[in-house]
Amino acid sequence: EGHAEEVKLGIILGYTGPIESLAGHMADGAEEAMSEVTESGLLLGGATVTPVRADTGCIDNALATSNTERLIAEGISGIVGGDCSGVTGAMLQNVAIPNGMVMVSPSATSPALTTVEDNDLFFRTAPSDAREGEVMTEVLMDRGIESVALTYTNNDYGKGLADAFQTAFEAAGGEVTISTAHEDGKADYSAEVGALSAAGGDILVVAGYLDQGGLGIIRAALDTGAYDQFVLPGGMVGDSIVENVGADLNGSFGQIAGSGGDGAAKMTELGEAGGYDGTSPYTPESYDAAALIMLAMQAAGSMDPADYGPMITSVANAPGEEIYPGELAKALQILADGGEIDYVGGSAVELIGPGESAGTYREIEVKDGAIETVGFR
Amino acid sequence: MRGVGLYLLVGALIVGTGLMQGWNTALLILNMGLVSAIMALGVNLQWGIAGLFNIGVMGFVALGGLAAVIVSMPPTTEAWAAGGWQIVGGLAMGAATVVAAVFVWKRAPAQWRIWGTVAVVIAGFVLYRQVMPGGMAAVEAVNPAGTGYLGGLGLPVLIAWPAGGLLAAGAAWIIGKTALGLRADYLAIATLGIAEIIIAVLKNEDWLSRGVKNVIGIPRPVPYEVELQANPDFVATAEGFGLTPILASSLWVKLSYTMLFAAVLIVLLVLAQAALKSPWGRMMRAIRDNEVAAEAMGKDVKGRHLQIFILGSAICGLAGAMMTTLDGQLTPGTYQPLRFTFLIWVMVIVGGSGNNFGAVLGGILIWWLWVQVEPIGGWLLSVVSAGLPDGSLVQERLLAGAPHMRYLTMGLVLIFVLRFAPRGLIPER
Amino acid sequence: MTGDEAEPMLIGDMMTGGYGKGADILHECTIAVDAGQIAVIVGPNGAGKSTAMKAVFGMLTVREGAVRLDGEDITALTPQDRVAKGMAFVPQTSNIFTSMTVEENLEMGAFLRRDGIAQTMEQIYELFPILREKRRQAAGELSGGQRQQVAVGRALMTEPRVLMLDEPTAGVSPIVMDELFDRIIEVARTGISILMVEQNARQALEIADKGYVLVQGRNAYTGTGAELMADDEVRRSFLGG
Amino acid sequence: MITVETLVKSFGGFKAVDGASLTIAEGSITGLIGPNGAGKTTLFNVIAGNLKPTSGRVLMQGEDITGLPPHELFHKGLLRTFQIAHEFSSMSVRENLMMVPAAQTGETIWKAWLSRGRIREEERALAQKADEVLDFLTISHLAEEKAGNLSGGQKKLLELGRTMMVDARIVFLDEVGAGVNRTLLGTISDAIQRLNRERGYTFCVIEHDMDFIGKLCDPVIVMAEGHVLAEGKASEIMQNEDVIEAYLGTGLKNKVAAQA
Amino acid sequence: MTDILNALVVLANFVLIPATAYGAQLALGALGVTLIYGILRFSNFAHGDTMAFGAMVTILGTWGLQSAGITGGPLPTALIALPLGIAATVLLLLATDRFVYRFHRAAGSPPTMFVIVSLGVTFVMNAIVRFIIGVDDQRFADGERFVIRAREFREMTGLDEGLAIKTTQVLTLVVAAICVAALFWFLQKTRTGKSMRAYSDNEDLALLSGINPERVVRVTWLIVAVLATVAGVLYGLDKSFKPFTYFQLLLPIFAAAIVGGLGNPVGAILGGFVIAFAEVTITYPLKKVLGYLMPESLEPDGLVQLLSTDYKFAVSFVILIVVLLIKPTGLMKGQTA
Ligand SMILES: Nc1ncnc2c1ncn2[C@@H]1O[C@H](COP(=O)(O)OP(=O)(O)OP(=O)(O)O)[C@@H](O)[C@H]1O
Ligand SMILES: Nc1ncnc2c1ncn2[C@@H]1O[C@H](COP(=O)(O)OP(=O)(O)OP(=O)(O)O)[C@@H](O)[C@H]1O
Ligand SMILES: [Mg+2]
Ligand SMILES: [Mg+2]
Repeated sequence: EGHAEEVKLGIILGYTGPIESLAGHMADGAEEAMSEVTESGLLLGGATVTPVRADTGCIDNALATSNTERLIAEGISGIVGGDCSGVTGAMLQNVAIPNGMVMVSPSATSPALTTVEDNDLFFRTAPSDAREGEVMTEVLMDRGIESVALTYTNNDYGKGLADAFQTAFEAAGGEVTISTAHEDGKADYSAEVGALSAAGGDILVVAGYLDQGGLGIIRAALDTGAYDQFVLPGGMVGDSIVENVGADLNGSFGQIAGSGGDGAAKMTELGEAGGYDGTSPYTPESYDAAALIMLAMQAAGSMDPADYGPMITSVANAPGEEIYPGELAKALQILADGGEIDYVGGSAVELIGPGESAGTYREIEVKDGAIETVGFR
Repeated sequence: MRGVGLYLLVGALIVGTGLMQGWNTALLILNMGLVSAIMALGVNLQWGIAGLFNIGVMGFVALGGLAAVIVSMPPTTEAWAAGGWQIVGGLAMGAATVVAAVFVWKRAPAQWRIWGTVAVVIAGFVLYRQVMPGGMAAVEAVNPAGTGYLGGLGLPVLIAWPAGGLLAAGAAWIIGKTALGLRADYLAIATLGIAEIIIAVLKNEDWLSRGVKNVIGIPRPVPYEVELQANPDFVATAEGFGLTPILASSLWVKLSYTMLFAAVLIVLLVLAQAALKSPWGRMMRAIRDNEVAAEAMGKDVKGRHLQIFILGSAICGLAGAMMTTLDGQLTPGTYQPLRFTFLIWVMVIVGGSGNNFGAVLGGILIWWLWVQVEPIGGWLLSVVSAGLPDGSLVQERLLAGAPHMRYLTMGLVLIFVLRFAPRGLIPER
Repeated sequence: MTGDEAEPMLIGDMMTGGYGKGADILHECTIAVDAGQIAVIVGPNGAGKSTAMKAVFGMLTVREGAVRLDGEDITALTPQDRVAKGMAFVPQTSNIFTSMTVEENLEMGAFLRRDGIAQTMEQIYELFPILREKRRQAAGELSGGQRQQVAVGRALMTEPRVLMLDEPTAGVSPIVMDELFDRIIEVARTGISILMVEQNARQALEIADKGYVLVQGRNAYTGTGAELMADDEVRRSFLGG
Repeated sequence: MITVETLVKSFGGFKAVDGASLTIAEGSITGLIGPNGAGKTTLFNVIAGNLKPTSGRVLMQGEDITGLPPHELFHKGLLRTFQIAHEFSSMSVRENLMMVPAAQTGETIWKAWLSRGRIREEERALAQKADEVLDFLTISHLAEEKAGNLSGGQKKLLELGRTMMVDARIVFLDEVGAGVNRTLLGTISDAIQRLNRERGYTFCVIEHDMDFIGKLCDPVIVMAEGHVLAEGKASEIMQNEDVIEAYLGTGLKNKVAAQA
Repeated sequence: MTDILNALVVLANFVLIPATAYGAQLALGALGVTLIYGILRFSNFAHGDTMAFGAMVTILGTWGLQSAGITGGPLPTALIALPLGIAATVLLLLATDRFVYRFHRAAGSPPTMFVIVSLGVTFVMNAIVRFIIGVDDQRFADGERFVIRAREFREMTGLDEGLAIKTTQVLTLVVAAICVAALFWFLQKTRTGKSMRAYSDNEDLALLSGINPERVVRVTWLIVAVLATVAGVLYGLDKSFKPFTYFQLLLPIFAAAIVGGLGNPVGAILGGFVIAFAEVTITYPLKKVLGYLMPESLEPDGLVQLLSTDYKFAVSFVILIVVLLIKPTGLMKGQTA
């Protein structure tokens, strides 16, 4: 009793730099999970969980590693982060692994990270690109669409998803008329939209972020009348896009990681109550990342990364009772009582192979200015 | 004197960091500080000594990083078989086109010159487009999630450091030949643009550098921590010092880097000082002061500019290779001008442009600030906002803004240093 | 204003000072000119002639001594205020706006004037006909002597009460130089005081009412132009034999 | 020594030099005079490689040197000074002189690293030479001063001093006298004569001071409106009606006298 | 015949109109940069963030107006809030000048010093904007969004291809034209304008002509504030407001100003259009256009694209360098030295 009064968790994300507008919401999501656990008073016999934020700049490997090293010196017991794949790799190789620290990234999707010798220390709650590419192909094929134009945000997530999708789609007999990158945060996307339009295609697949270049592309495409329907992968699905684009988005569809339960809806509610955007990309994943760490600690009965690291997969996967956002207290209790849980969370977490998420997907469609779930895959 | 004092101050900052935040953090900051100092030295050579306003530092640093991949990663044999030689052929064709075009431009009779050159370029471009894309696609198709690029030469990564310098020097030669005639501000924006083009190539030419998919796991010149932790001898020695294996191993790895980097920095510094104090340095200063007069006094201004542009860029390339080695990965998406060009400039100017010791000091000091401002700023903000009612909008804004303190502080430091020591902390002479 | 010895219109009285925090360059140096008169300063290179002119115009701090215009102490005024008080100055170097046309240069000379400037400009074009030809050309593209004419023209445009010229004839051809001296005499006749530095010392002293020889920031000889011309020592050491 | 063949240099539509042809004989001190804007400086700039001619050729001892860059001409022994002084303002006066000689060992970067001893010796010799020149120009007390802080005339002297640091074959002086004290100008003129006689320098001198030209130069070339108006001995030129009308004027003396 | 019309409409819709609008946006930004360079003689890196600041204040004002029930009818409400944004930006710039730049002016610092100082100012403004409004995307456009929509155009003309023109595009173009004309007239013809040029040419001599340097500097910052705020707001209306993109805008803006010739307002406009058209045309695939123009048998299979959009801004820099090599002072003669 009382042997663990305080558990510090690092939330190391790019609060400045290219995805600064996402990082704040992500951190809020992770902190939500932590305060939920603290309030429950159930973790390791009543420990409080204290979040410690540090910046990666998203693009600054050296800054990210220094900050991670600093937090480790401050005595954190786990890391939610990093965000961009580049810095995540650097943090992992140069700090986390040498120090034996557990790191759960909510957003780094680079397949290259799969192959790192991570000693059971690195996990991701972001779904794998390969799986999403297949799901997206199914969605399109079921709707009878066989020719698409494709644009992706020029980073490992966008590129990875685009590659995976193109392979799957073409294998299924579809045609990708053009696959072209867009840079986030640029001033103007007329050239990209011009090219996408000229190449033709029944619909435009936008593998980007809903408040970055992806939004810019959709706006410009609608404005010029180049496309009026879009396929929206996970990074593009969220309330803000419907708000920002308006009625013109009606009829667009896509998919986002999420299971039969209403994890994502719960996240939205939590976000509304907590004053942040629960639908912002990777916010549910961040909540889940934090939750997994704490649940694993509970399952291992220890806050030592060496002890709880190996438990992460078991709390994330079946068998056990399904756990959704807002139910962490329940989960902690079950674990304390020696039961088993299957954490689902806001992003339908399912860890496969080398610690990656392979969840189910929720197919969505925009109807009357709102995102509606039309099925699961 | 002031210089010695400032160096002591920087030393104290690093030691203080070690005492407060752990020696791992301190060494990490010092290592990157040393790399930054080398970059600052390169920029200082170009700006402080020759007056060349190069804000394309990022591009040369990135080329250094590319060198680390090309030299040290294992070659992807399937990719070579699939389309590697076709790419080599395509590149050769491109190079041949350029050479032929230049030849026609220089040698052809006047009436044929323009059209001949245009024809050669178009023909070359068409041929190139016939050969290159096929090879690229074939290479990129080889296990795109894992490799999808040609790989490197599989040589020891230390070789990549001079190679990075050479690669950057080569690029600098081409750039210098075309752009060095431009006036200060114009040269600046041209180099800025060229750096962006280099990054665009790294991001989009997957066959070369895996593009935005990143290359990770670049070999190290020093042992891996986990290896050390598994080595009984090492563990025993560490325990002899009263250190846990984890701490000892990570400290030892960082110290090894520190020694390597410090050695490079010292060699460069000695060479740079010797050059600066020689008649060569005097000539460069004369050129900086008045190009027309220097030219009339028999100095080959263009040639000298090219020389120092190449030297400075090579140093940046060297530092870039070192940095990529330290990171263990090449991530083209991380190269942003704010971080890799402007921050280096801040180092040079704050340290004292024209003075090599100033540039080195600026490099380490500003890097320390860059990392430490956030915790300091967060602490300051929490003190300030503690007095505010909980959950108030202002408090929320302030706390959310903590990471931006870094920009604020960098800005203020820059403004104040330039206000009270306009020629930098250790001014030229 | 007291005393029987009437105070000159413009006087830099016992000025001591230098550039920034550097050593003093002027040492108790006195320069004065009366209404409608011409005063000429001569001396070896680096004697402090230009420095004295700048001191009188308020372009460097005078640590001791004073500058008075019509008996009023103007030591503390900015150069701008001195322009407003009717002083004009042609510096020795960088004395034109190189990127502006000749005509705009002249207009800038008349910046503080609110009356019509067309007539003055016409006079200047008559004085320096080449400028009329080149009036739409950027002044930076002119030859050395032409620039000098623009510089003097710009100062004349102010219609000043005191005109200060630092080597106005450097680099101008003999024929223009003659014209220039002519015009300076004429200007002086209209009641304007002229204070100038000259290396063409013999010609300058011929038309000078008063001459100053400066050596190392001090007044070495002072007298009427004719007196200085007659002094053998002065001739040999400063006027070139 | 130097032959200029029907040289034209135009700026936009304006021909600053308009078909000028002239020869500067080896060993002479040739004067070049003419009204403001006659194209003298432009002619210098073309010969010295600072401007590319629109048409025409420049020969140096029969070799075509048209359009060669200034630094190459320097190595052929062709030096010039600037009408508007071009000092190295943040360097000391002595350094301004020491940087001039070509082929200094220490100017090659790797030699600067390797041959330290040899460089030290060369430097000592250079510094001594620079100090001699400064002495001659009466500004040795300013050796350590930054050149930017010199007075207008002193900068002109420094310009001249630079040409004395090396063994030039031909030196173009663009109004060295403007702004220089007349007494000192006399000394300079002696020096030019000495360099000409003892070391065989050829000079081409632009100057508006007729005493200076008259005493020093033979022959004198008069330019006007971009071409050569007259050429001959100084005494002849000063009697030439065309030259008097275009350039010399009838003199101030008479006017002053008339007005008095 | 309809094929030709269709081809023309496609080109207009995807090349002409977007490039013109983008060009006008760049031009407005470049105008500010070029003015600072022309008068105060340095490249102001803080201009992007100045634009962000002006836009931010205007947005706050717009929200205020909207919640008070005031709107601009068919035009964006932000136009009514513009004066507020301008006023705040004027104050910010004057304060910056007073506390930062003035010292360096008095000390006679070289231009590069100013460039670096402006970098410091950039960092600070960056932080101020983020502290106040945060890092998120903000939308504040209201009023009529389109002059004509693609769908409407298709219905109207019966063509296969649509043509869309946005209100903000027209607005930007008109404002850019007015700004450059006004600025040109001001600098070339008015006394104050000429005194500003004189000041930039030779500060000491301007002093000797009785020009008040501090006044020149104040007027310059004033105009810059107007230009920056207008540019920032129009850009935000057309796209959206996000602080990060405003810093990113700096690069094409500088490219535009330099291609046009730094210091020359007409050049800034020209440069903006050159850069925008280059980016859009060179990367535009001609497949669709040729599809209309060519007989069926000759229709191209590929995209007929000169360069992939990946390298679109490489295009602007290649153009920049080529222009500078041929005309070292930019298309319109920029300032020398
Ligand atoms: N860059 C330029 N652009 C346009 N015109 C020019 C340029 N440089 C010189 N000129 C014109 O060419 C003519 C000749 O100028 P140059 O400087 O050669 O005269 P100069 O004979 O040296 O006169 P001075 O004795 O006054 O120095 C002048 O009329 C001048 O206005
Ligand atoms: N800006 C400056 N800073 C420091 N010292 C200066 C500066 N300008 C001139 N001096 C020094 O002041 C002294 C006097 O210079 P000044 O320009 O007054 O001479 P001058 O009499 O006008 O000479 P000249 O006939 O050559 O023009 C010189 O020794 C010079 O080195
Ligand atoms: Mg003087
Ligand atoms: Mg001349």
